[in-house]
Amino acid sequence: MSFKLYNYVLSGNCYKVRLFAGVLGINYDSIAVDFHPGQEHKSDDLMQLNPAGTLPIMIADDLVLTETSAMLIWMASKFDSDNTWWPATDAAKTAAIVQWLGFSSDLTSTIGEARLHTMLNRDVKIEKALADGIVALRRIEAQLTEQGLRGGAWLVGESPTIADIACFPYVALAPDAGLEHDDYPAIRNWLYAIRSLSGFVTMPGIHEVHELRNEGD
Amino acid sequence: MVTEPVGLSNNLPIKRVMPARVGDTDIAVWRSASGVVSAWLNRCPHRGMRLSHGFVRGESLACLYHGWQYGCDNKCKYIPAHPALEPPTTIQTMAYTVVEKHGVLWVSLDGTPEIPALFEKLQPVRSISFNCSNEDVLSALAETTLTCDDGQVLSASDMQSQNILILDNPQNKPKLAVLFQKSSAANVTAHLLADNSWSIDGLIRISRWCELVRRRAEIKIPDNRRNL
Amino acid sequence: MAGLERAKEDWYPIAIAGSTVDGEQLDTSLLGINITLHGDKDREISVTADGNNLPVQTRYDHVWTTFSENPRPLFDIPEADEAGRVLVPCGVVRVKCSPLRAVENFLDIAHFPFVHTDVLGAEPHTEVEPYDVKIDETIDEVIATKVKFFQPQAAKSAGDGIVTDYVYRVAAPMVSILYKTCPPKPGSQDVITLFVQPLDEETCNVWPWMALYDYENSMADMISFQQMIFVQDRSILENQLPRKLPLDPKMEIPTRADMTSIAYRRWLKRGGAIYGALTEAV
Amino acid sequence: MQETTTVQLTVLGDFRSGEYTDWVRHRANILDLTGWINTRDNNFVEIEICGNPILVEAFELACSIGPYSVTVRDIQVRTVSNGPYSCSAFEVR
Repeated sequence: MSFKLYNYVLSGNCYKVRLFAGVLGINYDSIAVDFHPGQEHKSDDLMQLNPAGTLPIMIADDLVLTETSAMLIWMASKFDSDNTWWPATDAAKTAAIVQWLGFSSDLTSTIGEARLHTMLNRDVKIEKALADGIVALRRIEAQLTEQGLRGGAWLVGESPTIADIACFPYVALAPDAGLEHDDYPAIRNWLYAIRSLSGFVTMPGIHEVHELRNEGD
Repeated sequence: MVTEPVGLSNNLPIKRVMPARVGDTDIAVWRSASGVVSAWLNRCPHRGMRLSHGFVRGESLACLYHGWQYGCDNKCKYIPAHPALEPPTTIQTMAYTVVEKHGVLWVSLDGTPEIPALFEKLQPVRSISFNCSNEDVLSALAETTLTCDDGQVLSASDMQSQNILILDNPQNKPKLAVLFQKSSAANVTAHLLADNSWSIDGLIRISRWCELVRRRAEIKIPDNRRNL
Repeated sequence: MAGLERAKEDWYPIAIAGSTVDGEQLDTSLLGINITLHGDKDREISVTADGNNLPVQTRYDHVWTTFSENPRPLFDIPEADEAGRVLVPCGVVRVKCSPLRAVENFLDIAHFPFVHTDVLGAEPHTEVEPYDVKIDETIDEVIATKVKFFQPQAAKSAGDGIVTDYVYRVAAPMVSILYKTCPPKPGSQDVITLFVQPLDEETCNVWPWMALYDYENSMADMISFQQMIFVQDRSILENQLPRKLPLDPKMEIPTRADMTSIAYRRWLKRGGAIYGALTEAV
Repeated sequence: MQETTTVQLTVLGDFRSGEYTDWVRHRANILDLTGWINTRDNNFVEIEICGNPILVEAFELACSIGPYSVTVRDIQVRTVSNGPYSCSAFEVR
């Protein structure tokens, strides 16, 4: 197996890794963690492994990775032989990608937090999380609009990168928190483009692309 | 009933469905594999699921919940739970008139579309939604200017109607057209079209100007009135 | 409010047993009324509404309360006490829909291929074969039997696809119990329930709970599986119009595949259990 | 050509609100079924319904609940024939 993932099915951050593994076509060991209701990520065993008490945790080679951006870079560097998802030798592109990797943590702290409240009853300052979530969605919408005017469909450059993988989950899951996609046409088209990628995997709240299955016709 | 612009054509590719609103009415707009556009009440007649969450299979839109399929004639074509059944033509969605013109999707709830005949050779730029009133957007527009590629400065003038704003040369060749889709007192969407004088950088400038207008428009309303 | 008095006669889940610590207070809502759960010494729990104590009991790994001094008895799940079963409380999921819609969806199998794709169903296996539904007057429950559906991965413990047999019970307006083929123990049935806490008529907390024969998977695996399934349903439930459950299906088109749904609505109507329901056609 | 069935329904309940007949006719029209309804009194309705068996079942299901103002206590179903039917619409008798 290529790596080991401490995983929670409803976590958008864990889903980044599951999704990228699907797209790259790589297998991994998944260990389910009872984040809710059991708070197992705060258990002694997992706190020993990851003192930050967060999920996911990736055991990759001799590394213990706890930040999803690091995981995505590691996976791309190791398994993407074409170097398109993380074009390491292209200074401008990698810099732009890292900007969006940073922004993806804003999505977690806004939409992700609002979703924990709205879906799993967690104690969160919901008004602020929702207001900041709208700001974040508008920023992605503006970027994708500009990319569309340039003729592109992705956050950076002409092909999908780990920036798209990192930002996709919490943008796609925004309706879980009550933030619908109705006002964001560029986001809707981008979500569809990612969902249509070969190897795409779903998570609860993000449905199968039934358009691409034809058995029912 | 006025005909509302609900979106830009290029934001609804073939085999896709999108949500839209005309006044209080929740609508699903979709485009079949062959390009036919339909606009329906956003509710599956079977069990009330929003059809905008559905998926297009060829010339039918399927509901995500139980997969019931409806064709471009609004009639039910297939019920997966009863695959042998040929559904009666009496099972159908609630359909509205939708017209595609000037690169814009227009929906009329009462069947008589009235589309302004002003625009020719305009290209879609973007749609943008505001959490404030139409008046707030108009007054923010009046405070801002936009510079064209040739250096000409556009400012809000020449209101054509409540729902359309033309910037520069209102008679026949606008450089920029702003179509307003009014959803509620606290929510309005603008669809922008530009003529072919704009470069890609110019179109991006228009997009950023929209953001500027929105910041100005939304700052006019106190936080406690803001519709989040 | 229509149906409120009737709804106050039932027991509702508000927490997982043992989840509160000494002195901890947890504010929640039940039937639109603010209530507070107090975790006290030795994990003894009390629940108050407006300063008054409400009846409390702990059963099926959950804390239950009611507004009635003389409530209807809590339903019975005899399997809960069978030796060898793993009891799995799955936590809470909040949904912006009528509590009755959450139960109705749980009784539905025709959506499996589209909402639980490749897990509980998959095209082209979409046909719903005839099954039996009755309202059992003696125990005042809705029972659906002989329900069969092809499932690619019926449970966490299932390998390849199998035809799964289902029996459904609606034991209270906001409680549904499902008995299904148990892959690792032929002849026995897994018990999967949906306990619904009505926050108000259009919002609910759903507490899935299971009693399984599964010795291979970890607790986290089993919880993950059930949370995956229910959260797949959540986005459907939040997008059904109207948000309350219509008892008059004039604007809907039920077919044989919706028999359990219609029996459930008839039973709610007959019993006056209309909290969360819409009584006029829409 | 899809198969056709004709069944008679005897519906017992409380129909005093008078809304059942229109409701049933509306349902027959949605499902493209023919036949008739005869309200004998406030507690007893007879319906004959003809069409595709799956749609006839859907019709029975809808009739078993009816509009909210109506209480359906029992519904008995009797197959009359499995062949073509002469009625071309749904009538109120």
